[in-house]
Amino acid sequence: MTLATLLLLAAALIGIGIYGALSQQSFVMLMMGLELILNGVMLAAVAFWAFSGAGAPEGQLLTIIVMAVMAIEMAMGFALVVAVFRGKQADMTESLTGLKH
Amino acid sequence: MAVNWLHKLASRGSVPVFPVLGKQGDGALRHLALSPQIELVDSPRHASVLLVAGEIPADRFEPLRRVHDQLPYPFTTLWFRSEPWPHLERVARIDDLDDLPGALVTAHLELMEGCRGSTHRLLPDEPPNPWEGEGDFGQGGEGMMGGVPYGRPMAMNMADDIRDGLTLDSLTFRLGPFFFAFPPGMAAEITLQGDLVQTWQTQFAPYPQSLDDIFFNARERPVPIAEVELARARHHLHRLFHALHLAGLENVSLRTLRLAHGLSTSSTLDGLRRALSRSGFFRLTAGGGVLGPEQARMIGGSAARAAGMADDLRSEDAGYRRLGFSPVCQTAGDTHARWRQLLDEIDQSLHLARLAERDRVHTERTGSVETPRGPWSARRPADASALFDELLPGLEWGDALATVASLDVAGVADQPVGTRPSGESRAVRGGTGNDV
Amino acid sequence: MFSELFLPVLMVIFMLVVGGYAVAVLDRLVASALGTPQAGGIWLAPIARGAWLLIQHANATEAPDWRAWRLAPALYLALAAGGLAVVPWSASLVATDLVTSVVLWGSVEALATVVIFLHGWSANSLLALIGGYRYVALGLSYILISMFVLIGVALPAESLQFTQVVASQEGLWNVIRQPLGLPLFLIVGLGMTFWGPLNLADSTDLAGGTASEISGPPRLVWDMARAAMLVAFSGVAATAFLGGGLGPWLPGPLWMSLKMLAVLSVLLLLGRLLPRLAPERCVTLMWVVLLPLSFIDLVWAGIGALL
Amino acid sequence: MESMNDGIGVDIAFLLLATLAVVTGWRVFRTDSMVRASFFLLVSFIAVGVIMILLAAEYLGVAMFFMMAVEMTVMALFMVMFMMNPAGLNPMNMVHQERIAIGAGIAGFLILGAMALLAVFPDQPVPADLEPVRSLGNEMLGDSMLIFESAGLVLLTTMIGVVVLSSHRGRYGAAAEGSMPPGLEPGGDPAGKPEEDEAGEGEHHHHHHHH
Amino acid sequence: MELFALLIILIVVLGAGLLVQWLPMRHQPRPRWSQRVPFLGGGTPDSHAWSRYHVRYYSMTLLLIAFEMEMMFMYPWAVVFVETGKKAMMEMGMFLAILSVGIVYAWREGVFKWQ
Repeated sequence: MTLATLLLLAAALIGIGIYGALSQQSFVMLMMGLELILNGVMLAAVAFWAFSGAGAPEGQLLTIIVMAVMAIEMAMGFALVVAVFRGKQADMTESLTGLKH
Repeated sequence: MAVNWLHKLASRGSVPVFPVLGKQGDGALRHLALSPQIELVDSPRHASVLLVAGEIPADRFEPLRRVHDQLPYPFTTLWFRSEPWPHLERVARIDDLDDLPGALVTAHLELMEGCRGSTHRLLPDEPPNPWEGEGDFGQGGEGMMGGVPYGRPMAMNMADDIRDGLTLDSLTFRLGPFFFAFPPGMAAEITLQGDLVQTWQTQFAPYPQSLDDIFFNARERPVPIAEVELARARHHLHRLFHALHLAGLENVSLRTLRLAHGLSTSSTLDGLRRALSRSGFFRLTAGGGVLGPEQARMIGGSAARAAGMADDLRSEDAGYRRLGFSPVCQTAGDTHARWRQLLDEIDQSLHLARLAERDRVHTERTGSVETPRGPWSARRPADASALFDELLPGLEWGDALATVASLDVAGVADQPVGTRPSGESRAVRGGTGNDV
Repeated sequence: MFSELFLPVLMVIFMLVVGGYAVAVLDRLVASALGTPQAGGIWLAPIARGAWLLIQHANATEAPDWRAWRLAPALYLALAAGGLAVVPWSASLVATDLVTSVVLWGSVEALATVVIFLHGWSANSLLALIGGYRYVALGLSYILISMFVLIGVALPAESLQFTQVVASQEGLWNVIRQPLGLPLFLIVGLGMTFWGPLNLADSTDLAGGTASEISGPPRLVWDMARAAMLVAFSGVAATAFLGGGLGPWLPGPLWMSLKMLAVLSVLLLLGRLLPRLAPERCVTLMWVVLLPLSFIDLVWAGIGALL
Repeated sequence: MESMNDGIGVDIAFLLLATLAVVTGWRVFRTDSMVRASFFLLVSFIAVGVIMILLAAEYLGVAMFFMMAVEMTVMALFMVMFMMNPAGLNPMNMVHQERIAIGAGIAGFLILGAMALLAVFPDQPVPADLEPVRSLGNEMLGDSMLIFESAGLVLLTTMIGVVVLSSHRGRYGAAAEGSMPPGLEPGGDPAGKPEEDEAGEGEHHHHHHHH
Repeated sequence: MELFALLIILIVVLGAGLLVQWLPMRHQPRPRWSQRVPFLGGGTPDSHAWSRYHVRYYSMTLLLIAFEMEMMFMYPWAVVFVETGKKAMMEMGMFLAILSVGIVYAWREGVFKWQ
């Protein structure tokens, strides 16, 4: 377990996440992709903190902030899905464009 | 052998019984609830003996076959006061209530020790729809939602949601007639969206319930009021027993049953009432199910009085008037009000019974009598289960079932309780001291 | 190697088995004390029932999620084991003394919700499904209360480690120092094991809820896991509020067992005395009444720790 | 001896966990059941959380468990609510532009992987005597106070936003309803609302989002 | 080492839980279709139970996610609470105030009721 292997793992998770976020038609599945990307980011942040940050607390704080971003993204995302679904009875990403007008 | 002692050990435990109630089968249920070695279970998956108690009408044979087949291997059946189907081999029929617990224990014991084989299944081994090998992946379905994957269609969006306008899939199913939370024999077709009842159609009305013969006698000749009132209180207590079991208050429900069992004019309700209000039964459990005036009139009896109608045939009886009777009422008309009403009426009945016994008061009016189920003047109180169709939609599942339990909808049978359960009522009769 | 890896494993498994059995016996004792006669020997009854469940065949539904259905009871049991593993029996005797064991217990609670939901979901049967969904409403409500209450006990300990939490109660137990804590936490315990008034998952109005379709060995594991979770919870409650292994005369583990038994008895008694709450009321009660109470508990704990 | 054992043990554990994290992460997009997908993602998160604990970030790792357990439960609830065929009884494939997505995924992995392998990062491991949780706490109450405080406010905003967006009887519907005791109208009328309200709500949502 | 012990405990118990289910079930035949029908008291369902289930408490779950995030900050805060003293107390006041506002608002909007 070295910094390089950890970062490789993080890269793999981010790669899968990118695939998911781009390929999924459903908004909820797309969010799964985003979460997976953030999963990789958090791992990378902790890895840096552990191996090259000399234990600076900012490394941990960064992870927490990523987690907060994730929580907010999820909460707002689902609230939007509910709002859109109520109007259109659908959850495809395409329907979200309806909100932009 | 290892297996042998495992089986021996298993036969030492209490007997898990799934009761299927036929007409007048509820007496057996209450008898078994008080037998310590019998454990009545709510799902056939948790049982090793299927008890068919009471006569099952022919239109409920198909559901009975289904439930019969749902018990996991190994299981056996026992028929109580009901004729076993001829094609079942080695089935025992029991007629005496006192023998019933022993017979169940023996059945379980024999099953565990291997001297009795597991009962054979009745229905063919087929999925509800043929599916194997069909469809895009051999799963029986087509496209995204079509076909019958694994033998059943998928749930679809059938009706707009009635609460928050977020319309998702609705689930339609038929529940009963052997669902323990329903009055015996009742079945309904229900549509749920989430755990909210969307539509409710009663398919089978519950079996007509047999009242104590004192109510039949009271229509023909004056009878001791003490006896009438004790029978009434006992009827109400039996209903309370079911509701408390449903609410998860196992101990109090058995206590209620024991009270009903040994009911006499010296019984009091105070302990039970205290236990109930301390536990928060009236405040914490499910509410809802408010009866409108029209509905209350339709069902009559204590449910109507819980909705604020002071109708009671007893007020017209001179005997009762002498005892100072006036109907007690609640106003809210919901589930909790009905339970409070029921407790008040039990209290009142016990009080009346005490006074009547002391003064030897008899009823004076014949021809019309207030049964625990409602007024019986020209016609017997009729089945009111159609009420659920309008009352239950919009309620959460738990509230809906609590409402079902709180309403005594079954009509009154034309026969009094048949062969009297030997232990149950006779002991009580002896206790009152003024037998006819 | 042995003492560091195998001893903890043996210890936890021993606790699971003995504790699970103790819960089954204790529940029957409580029932008979409340006036429900129990057949046969109270001591033999749980074993006989276990034997019967081993003989009975496992049920299946038409198209269940097989893996999830079989995994859920085992996972619930494993979570209970995880909870038991962080409970300290004395200052030195603890299976795994994680630095963040208080947070780990919070995670066990959150994961229990996942597992119970999975159990209800995977049967693909209506009553089980409703049970699973109902439970999530409860599980997501009690978790905050539990966290606030446990943060309350972490304040004076200045640590997230249960051994430190015990050490901080040397002078005065938390049950006195933070009087609101234990009652609130007991409610959490009833919720986690869906026991008594908070039995929304396997309730009678759903014919057994998430367990309505299972029989035989899976049901045995599920029941065992539920009992084990009660034991784990009582261990945590005794540690956090009753001073764990602290006490005069007797050795730590014995004190701990006595305190756990006391917590268990209270839980089992509550389970039989209170009716089941309606799910909607339950959620409102948790958020609007109990959660603010846990805020007060935390403020109380904070002021107490600073004084 | 002890540390030796630990070293190999850590490597084996890391390898297993890394495989678990990647495989379950991949299965998320390859399973038909939405519930399974959410819980696969949860397993992936948990595996990463355990790796974090191996890296001495004890708090973050364990916190990952409870955060993600809750988030993924909610995820599963919403997935089942809004996806057709949520249990995947009929296998299906709901993807678009899959080639591009695969390409982007691989490209992302290669670029980031190359950076990981080629870039040189300073080698400054966590000091042995550091207490990660304490240092995090001190940071939050010290230098990063502002972040901490603003996070609180942002989360409050989120709460309000979430309620406004998702709740049916929103602020501009019948706000008073929320404060009324539970209980339905006589006759068992559900607490549903008339049509006009719904339309008004929908408009509000659009409006709100517009800003 | 603690972590390893914990992992081993979890794996062993998980394995035991699966084994207790698997061992007796090896030789059991798959139940017949008539047994596999979901129990509905003798009734039958129209469809599979798996469906787009209307979760009546969905707004509560979203609120919880935001809440949970705040908890994330509170654990490290608890560890340094005593040494930081008054400042930490104020911090807690702010946090609880935010949470209370959130709860009261959500309650007023009927979030905790079945939607």
